[in-house]
Amino acid sequence: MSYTVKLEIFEGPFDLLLNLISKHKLDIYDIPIGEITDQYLDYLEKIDELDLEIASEFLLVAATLLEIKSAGLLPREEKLSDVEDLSAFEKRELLIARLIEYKKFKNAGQSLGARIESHNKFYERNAAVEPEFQDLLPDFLIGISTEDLRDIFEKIQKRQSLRLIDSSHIATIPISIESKLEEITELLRLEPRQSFREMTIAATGRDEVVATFLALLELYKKGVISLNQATTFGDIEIEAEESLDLLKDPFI
Amino acid sequence: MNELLDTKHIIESLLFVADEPLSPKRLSELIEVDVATVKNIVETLKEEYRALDRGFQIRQVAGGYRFFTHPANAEYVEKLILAWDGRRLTQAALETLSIIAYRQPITKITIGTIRGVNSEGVVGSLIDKGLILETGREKSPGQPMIFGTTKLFLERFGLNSIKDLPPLEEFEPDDTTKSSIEKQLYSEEIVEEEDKEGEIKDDGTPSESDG
Amino acid sequence: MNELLDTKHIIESLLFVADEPLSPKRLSELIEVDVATVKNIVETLKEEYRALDRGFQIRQVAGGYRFFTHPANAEYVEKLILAWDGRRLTQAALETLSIIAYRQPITKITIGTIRGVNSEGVVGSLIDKGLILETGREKSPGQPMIFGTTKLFLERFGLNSIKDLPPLEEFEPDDTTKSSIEKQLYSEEIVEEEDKEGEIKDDGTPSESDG
Repeated sequence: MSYTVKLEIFEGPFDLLLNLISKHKLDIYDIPIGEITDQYLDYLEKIDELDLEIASEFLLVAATLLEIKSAGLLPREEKLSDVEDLSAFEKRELLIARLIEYKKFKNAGQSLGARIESHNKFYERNAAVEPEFQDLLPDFLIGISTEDLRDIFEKIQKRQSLRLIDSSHIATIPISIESKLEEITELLRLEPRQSFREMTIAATGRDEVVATFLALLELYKKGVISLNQATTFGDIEIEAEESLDLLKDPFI
Repeated sequence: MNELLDTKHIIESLLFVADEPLSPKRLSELIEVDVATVKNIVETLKEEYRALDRGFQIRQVAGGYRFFTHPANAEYVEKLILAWDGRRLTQAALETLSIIAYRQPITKITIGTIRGVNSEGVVGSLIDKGLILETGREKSPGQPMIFGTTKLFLERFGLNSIKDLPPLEEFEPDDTTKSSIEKQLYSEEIVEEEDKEGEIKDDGTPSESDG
Repeated sequence: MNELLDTKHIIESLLFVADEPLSPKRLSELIEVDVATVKNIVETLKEEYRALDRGFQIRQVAGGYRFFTHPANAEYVEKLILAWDGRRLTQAALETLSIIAYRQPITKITIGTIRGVNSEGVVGSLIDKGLILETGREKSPGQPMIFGTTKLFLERFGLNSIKDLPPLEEFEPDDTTKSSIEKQLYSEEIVEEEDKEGEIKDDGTPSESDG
């Protein structure tokens, strides 16, 4: 499998700051969003097939950049606390200390990554119990009704669903992803094959396109649609799986 | 000769992790050697385990070769299995079964994605219990196997068809979830509105904020 | 002597059939021999597999012994079984995981403060992957949930216990990085200084041009 996820995907402000500091040697008060975007598009182009996870992280990065640029450097929660009383100099000192602390964990994360990489080659034996011993296993169907099965399934869905794409950095999408999800689910029931361009042709603006995209990612994650993109930056084909029908307006 | 040794090494690994019996043909496809060689190698392995008196053996069953524990130790194996964490097993099995019931036909990979853990072993044991079966292959790269529930599953739950499963209820997120969604989506508006509220408050007018 | 051989035989069977790491203590209870003997026998088994170049090995993870396939054959094993989806951990996930591993028990807010970003999503996906779990609530206002790593985390990362992680101090950024961080955050001053340097250059002083 050629998953070359060797990209330096960063997610948050500290990571971003460090990256800018180490790679671009830029004044962080003057982040060139265009340049960073170009760089990311380059990365994306190098990937054989568009990896949705990377694409969505890219959205986060782009949004984060805008946020930093507009909102200043310190994380929002801090503004409410005593940080406000600090002088500009002290704020910087604090920021430096936190960046160094963060860098330590980032390094540790890389070492964890290397560790799992080397451990990945070991596969544990995970086979089912031999037929002779099957009867010893507890009969998990005792006392289980179809309603129980449904409840279990709904619980798993719920567990999954609040991994809704973390949109904390795309603070003001006036269109809610939930309503988009509903709308798309309905559309796909009427017409199970659609293209992303068709779907967004009437979009009122970029934010609606983004919301549509995020909603599709969510449906994809739930396994109720399949996505296919023949060429990089080509149109995305969306196809509803049969399981879509089993979802009864699941997002309201 | 060295190559044969390598092949033996690989076949041993494959049989060792496999969830279901592997046919000589399947093994030959996986490692690209001919079926006769595969058969020879497996015989060699069988003989080695016998000679060295290992605690496991390879036997040929319907469908191919499979590893088994040595029958002499059955008593201890039973003791171990009886002490397994029943809740863990039950939960994994029920989760997997409910996903297959509501999402069939479905691949192992999708089951794994939905559950968030590798579900290989559980799928195998549901097959052994006759509750699910392989229903075909997906028309996608790699053509992964797809699974669905069996007639036995319907009988066991007294269903005429899979359509008789209770419909999924409307997804109603709990309060934490809701407020987290709202926060994520409307954080900035809320801040603005709070400011407004502050002004209105002086008049004693209660303000209703709509998102 | 014969008895020892039998015990070895049984331990091999038990490790073979187990679906989780078995601790020396657990094994000793199951077969009623002392822990030291268990440990010796497992070492013997490990050595035998190594000497005979078997396609599997025993490794000690999460406080117990478990069978794994030989890493040399990973490529073939992957053709057969589904890889655990957690093998694809993003940088963000690894970094969050390391914060939790070293600082557990820890709240989401603390994680977010260290990372400088809301980490709700990453924490959720690590829970889904079974690598971390809610271990309780902090005794502070609001009683936020606290998180720690799971046994699966140890298994997946091949650690016997959390103490096996290298000390965090090892990851202290080097001086170059530190000074680069400081320099950049004082960039305005630096710019001024560079201007001065530019003037000095006329005197024949070599100047390092801006990066």
